[in-house]
Amino acid sequence: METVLFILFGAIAVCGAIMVVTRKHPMASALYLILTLFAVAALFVLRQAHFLAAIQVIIYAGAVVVLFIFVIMLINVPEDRLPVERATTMRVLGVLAAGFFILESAVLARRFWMPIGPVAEVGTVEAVGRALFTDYLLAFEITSVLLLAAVIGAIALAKRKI
Amino acid sequence: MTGVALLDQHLLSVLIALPLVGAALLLFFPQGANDAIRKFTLLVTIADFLLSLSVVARFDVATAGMQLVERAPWIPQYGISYIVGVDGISLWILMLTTFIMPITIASTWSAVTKNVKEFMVFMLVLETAMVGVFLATDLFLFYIFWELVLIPMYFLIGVWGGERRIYAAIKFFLYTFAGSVLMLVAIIALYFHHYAVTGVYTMDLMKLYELTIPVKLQLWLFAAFFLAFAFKVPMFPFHTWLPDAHVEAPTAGSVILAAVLLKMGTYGFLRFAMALFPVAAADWTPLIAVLAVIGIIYGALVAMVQKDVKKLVAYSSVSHLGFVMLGLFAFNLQGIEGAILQMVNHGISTGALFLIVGIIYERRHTRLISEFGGLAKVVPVFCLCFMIVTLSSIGVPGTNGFVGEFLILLGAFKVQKWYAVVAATGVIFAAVYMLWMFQRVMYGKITNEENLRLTDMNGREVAYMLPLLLFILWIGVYPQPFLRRMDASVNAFVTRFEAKKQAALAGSPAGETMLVRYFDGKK
Amino acid sequence: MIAPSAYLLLSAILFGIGVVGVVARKNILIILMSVELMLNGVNVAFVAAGSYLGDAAGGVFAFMVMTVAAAEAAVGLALLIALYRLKETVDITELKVLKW
Amino acid sequence: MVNGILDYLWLVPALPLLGVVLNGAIALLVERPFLLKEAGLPLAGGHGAGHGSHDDAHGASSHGSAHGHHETPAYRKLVAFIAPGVVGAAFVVALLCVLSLASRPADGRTFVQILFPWIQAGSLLVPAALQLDPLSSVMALVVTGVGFLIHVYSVGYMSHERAFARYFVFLNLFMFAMLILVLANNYLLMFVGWEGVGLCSYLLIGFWYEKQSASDAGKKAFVANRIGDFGVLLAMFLVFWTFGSLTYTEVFAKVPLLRESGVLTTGLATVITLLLFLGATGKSAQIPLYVWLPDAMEGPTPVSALIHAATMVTAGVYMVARSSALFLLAPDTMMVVAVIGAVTAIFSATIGICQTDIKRVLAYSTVSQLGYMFLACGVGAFTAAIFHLMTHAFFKALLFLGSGSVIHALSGEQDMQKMGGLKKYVPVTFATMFVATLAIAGIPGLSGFFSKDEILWQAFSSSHGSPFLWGIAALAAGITAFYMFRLVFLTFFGKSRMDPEVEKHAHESPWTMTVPLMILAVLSVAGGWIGIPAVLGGSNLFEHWLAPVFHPVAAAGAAHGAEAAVHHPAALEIGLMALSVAIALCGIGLAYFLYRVRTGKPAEIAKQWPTLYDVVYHKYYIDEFYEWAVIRRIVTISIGLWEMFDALFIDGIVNGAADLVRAAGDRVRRLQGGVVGGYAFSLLAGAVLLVGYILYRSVVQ
Repeated sequence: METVLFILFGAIAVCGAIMVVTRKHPMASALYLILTLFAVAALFVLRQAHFLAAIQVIIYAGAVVVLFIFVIMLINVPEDRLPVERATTMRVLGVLAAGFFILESAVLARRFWMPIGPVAEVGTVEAVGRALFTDYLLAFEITSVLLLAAVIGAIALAKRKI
Repeated sequence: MTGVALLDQHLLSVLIALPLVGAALLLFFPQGANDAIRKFTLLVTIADFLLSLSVVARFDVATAGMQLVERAPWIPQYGISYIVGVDGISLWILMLTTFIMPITIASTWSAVTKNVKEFMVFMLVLETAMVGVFLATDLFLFYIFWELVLIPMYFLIGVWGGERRIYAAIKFFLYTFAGSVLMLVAIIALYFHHYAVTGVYTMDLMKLYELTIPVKLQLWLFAAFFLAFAFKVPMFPFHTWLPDAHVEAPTAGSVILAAVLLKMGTYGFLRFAMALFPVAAADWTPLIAVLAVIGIIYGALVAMVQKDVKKLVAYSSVSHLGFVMLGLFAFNLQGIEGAILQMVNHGISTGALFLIVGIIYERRHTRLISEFGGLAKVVPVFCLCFMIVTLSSIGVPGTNGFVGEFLILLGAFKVQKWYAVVAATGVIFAAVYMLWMFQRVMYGKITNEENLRLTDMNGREVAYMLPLLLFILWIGVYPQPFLRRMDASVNAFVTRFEAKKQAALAGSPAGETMLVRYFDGKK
Repeated sequence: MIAPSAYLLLSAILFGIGVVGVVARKNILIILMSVELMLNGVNVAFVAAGSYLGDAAGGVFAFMVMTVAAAEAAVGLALLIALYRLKETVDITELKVLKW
Repeated sequence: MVNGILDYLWLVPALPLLGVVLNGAIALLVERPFLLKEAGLPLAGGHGAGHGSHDDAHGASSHGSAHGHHETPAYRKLVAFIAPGVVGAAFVVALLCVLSLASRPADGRTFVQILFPWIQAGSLLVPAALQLDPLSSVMALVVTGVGFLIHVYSVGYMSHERAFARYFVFLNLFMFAMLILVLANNYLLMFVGWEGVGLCSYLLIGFWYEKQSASDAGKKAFVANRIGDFGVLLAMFLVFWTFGSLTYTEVFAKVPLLRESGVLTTGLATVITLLLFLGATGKSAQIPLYVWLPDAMEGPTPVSALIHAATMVTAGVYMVARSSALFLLAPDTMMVVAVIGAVTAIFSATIGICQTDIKRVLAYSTVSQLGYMFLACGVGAFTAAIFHLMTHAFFKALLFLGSGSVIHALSGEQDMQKMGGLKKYVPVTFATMFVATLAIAGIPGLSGFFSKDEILWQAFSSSHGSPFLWGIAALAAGITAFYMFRLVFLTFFGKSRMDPEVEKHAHESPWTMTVPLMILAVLSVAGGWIGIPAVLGGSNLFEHWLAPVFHPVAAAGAAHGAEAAVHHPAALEIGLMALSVAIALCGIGLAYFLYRVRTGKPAEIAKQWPTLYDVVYHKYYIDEFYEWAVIRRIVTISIGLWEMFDALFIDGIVNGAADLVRAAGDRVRRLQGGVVGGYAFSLLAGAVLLVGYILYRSVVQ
């Protein structure tokens, strides 16, 4: 059962990702991105990381992608002014390199040995919360500063008059 | 501390610091007060010269080692200290430096009119650096002064220079800097070697002298020092920065460059490269002597066909410095004393030549030989000065140039006959190019209308030229006071050189220095 | 039971596709989305590894990555807006003021 | 005060030096502003530009010309008094010193006066010290004596010269240097004088520096001398490292010792002496370095007389004679010296035949006579060489001064083709010059006869000599007689070929010029009488005087040579003497025939052998050859070195290194093209490589 679900959601995630990078209009990309994010959230659930899956859906799909869509609609680039993609040497090389990278990673991934044991509950609210507020408290606090900086930065950048 | 005690105990430090203090005070002068700035600078340099006279007075002729030594810890955890001292090797070069400075300043009176304040500040900083180079006996301190010299000189050429001043300044800087960086590496290597052997970190030259360095290490370290100093001297084939720098530099810059900066190279050889690494020095002698001889002949030949007076003098410097190098690498008393004397001589006569060129350049704004001719008629005093300086540069007996060249060739002849023979032909070429230039500039009819309106040297120019002429004749006629003060130090140098060489050779496997073994085996 | 390497492989594929998007696309918006893809790929690896090894750090790091991704998206998009106002384009190859 | 007057020996060179200082002060402080004002040029300090008369004839050379008559300024009188005065005083002191020396026993006639230590470095100790011995006393007397006369003569000759004081500064400086040369007690101090006289020669040849040819000639003289000096310098190094000293007495004293110990091999002696002789060829204008002397005639005539006839050019002979102890150890060198001397004698004599410039004839004659002296040295007859040096100083100085007087009379004309019949205009000059011509031609009874014959005889009889050398020398003597009489006939006899304008002004010279001529004429006649050889019933005082200098060495080095000379019968000596006189008379006769009887003949001969005449007239094209083979070559090479090696090669490497760095930077900067995609790509490539590396490592493990 798990295997089937994994293959299903994995395939959805990969297909969605491929669609994200291949769509001409960013709006289409954004929608496919939501699909991928949902699929990944499902995979999280598969690994018993319910909390992360929830966050994935709420923050990613709910906030980030919505932000993307906002921006896409805000600047509203006309269809004919969208960049024309051409296959330059660097692009082709880049795709090849990425393919190679996947290949390498795949080989490497197969060589990793991990104990296949019972699923530990690491992605639950309790586990994440415990870890966050004990061992990783400092990192957590710094993250908050990062977010603050991002907020201020975003406002400062996007404001009309600085 | 009262002033007298300060002078009594820290004479050398005062010598080093005085120009720097002067430069600092100069900053408080208003921008336009050129005359006051000039006078003040002149005053400072003269004061420094007078102070340096008391070094001669307090110098003990019989002592071979460092005198008037001052030492103070500077960065003690790394064994770096402030140590200055003077001995028979550095005494006259120090005197040359302090002596030439007021003369140079006096020569800029009407030559430098833009940014006078900055110019004078650079000159004073330069003096501090130069005096420091010749007095420092701590390698780190020495290196700092060594590099400090570059900066004011770079600006002197780059700001107050001729048309291609930027090119010349950068060439000068990179050339010399390339060498000195290698030297820094070698200094650090030496420093760690000393630690490895004795367990003490020190940059004190006197302590490093006591080290017996393995032959292989000597060869590498000497190579690094060699490059640094050979660039500075400059030895053939590292000389091409010199003509450019000389031609583009303002008169004062050329004078300092020729009189003092080049001496830093030869002095460095004597004080550091040869003294620290005797086996390597002896090993490299054939190469260096050949380069020196090539430099002598090559410089003379190329000087002969120059069209620009300054360039001619610059190439003649290559030739003269070749003599100095040949004398140093004779490793005997005559050769080294001759070389030291010749360093001073070259400073005086080539410095004077550049001043002469400067005087005429100031009036005509050209240095092309073809622009002149027949000047003897309109500027007789100038002609007389030029003549004496020319003769000194040629090395006519009775002038300083002869004594130096004679001793050098005599010393070199003993150890390397054929080099001395070939080098002696340089004496002939010197006569050719100097006299030919003199003839084209001073003799003949006046063909250029502009030259008819030339004015002869004025009082100030005569005043700064006279001391130079005086020394040209003095050293030529009675060099004893100069030679006698070198005797003890040079003697000690030669003995220590031989002893250290043998010690190092004894303590290292055979075959590491092919050349020395080869030549010693032949004897 | 699914082998951990399957998750890692999936993570690599997602990451790789994201890289292709970053490298091969001209549209800045799509590039930014591709970056999100890459981050997701990494998250997959984190979560999988964390759960297989029984270490909560995997979850924490995935959480951190999400935070960073959110911040990045915010700042990146703000930049994009500022840029678009200035240049009237979302073509990344047109942004070559730095090219010398 | 055991030495008496000898303690004042230092005065001999010091007095001319005093003259230099005094005249120099006058030249600098009085004459310079005076001349500048006269030329309308601005003084120092810049009183604005002057617009004076700068017509060229005015400044170039005013000797003997009808130059505008300025009032004689007072300073000139002072100079005219000081300059000859100090030299005269030096002569008196020298004479007293020599007399005092003569009163000593023959083997004690060496007096050394150490003034101060000059150069001291390790084992090298060179004092500034003077040495008076028979040899240097002869030289000192000749130099100061003839020098004094020429100074007096100069006062008259240069009376129209504007730079009067400057001239005498140089002349006095020359006397100082020359006296240092002859009085020095070591090689190095001698070298000071040696180069010093060269310098003064340079200054005086180029005295009229506005004339291109004059300054060229000065430079040529200096450089040619320098080439010789190069030899002397190297010889000094060898002497010092062999003998450990440069002082004459010490060096010569060590000769036997080092000879025995094998340090001083014949080869070493040969090298040392050849190098010394190279110096001598430079200074004394011998083949191959003789070319400067004829050109040196560009200088004022008294200078030619003093420097380029009587004193400086004989310094080479003096030096060889001084080093006789070394020369006698090197038979090869002796042969070289003799052959060079003989060849130079005849070679330059032939050139003298065709010259038309009166001073150039005398110049080649000087070269030729110097050749004689070296021939004498080469055959070991150093006494004869010095003897000839002395008599030659008298008559050649006289000839030059006489020619100067002629030139003076003719307002600067030097071409003999524009003279003729001058006998009646300048009787004193003619008479004295005629005496000198007889002397140089070797007419019996006059000084030249004795000295020249001594040389001829030694060339024939000495162990180093040969009949062949004698033959060359005798032939040269004949040619000498020929061209000297040619000179006299062309100048003083026959019809006048003068420019009428010049003829109008032709006049005998003032007394300051004629009195020295007369004194020198007396010396030319009588100067040889102190060296009349035994075979003619004389006592040869001169040889006895110099014996302490030369005889010890002759005894040590070539004892058999001296003896061999004795074995020749007196009849042979007299016979050869007669033969040489006959040859000289033939020369005179030929000259009389060609230039008095058949005056058209010389031109005919020249036409008959145009090539030969051309070659001889152009001095065998030696100057041109040197110019082509040496000077051009060196200049071409130098330009090549500068432009190819310095500018292209070395600077090419230097600038090439700089360009390389710049080009590399140009390439590398493309990596940072500023295109974000590019950065992303390099990031990716890095990741690929990194992961690949990890993979590789894990595979390997």
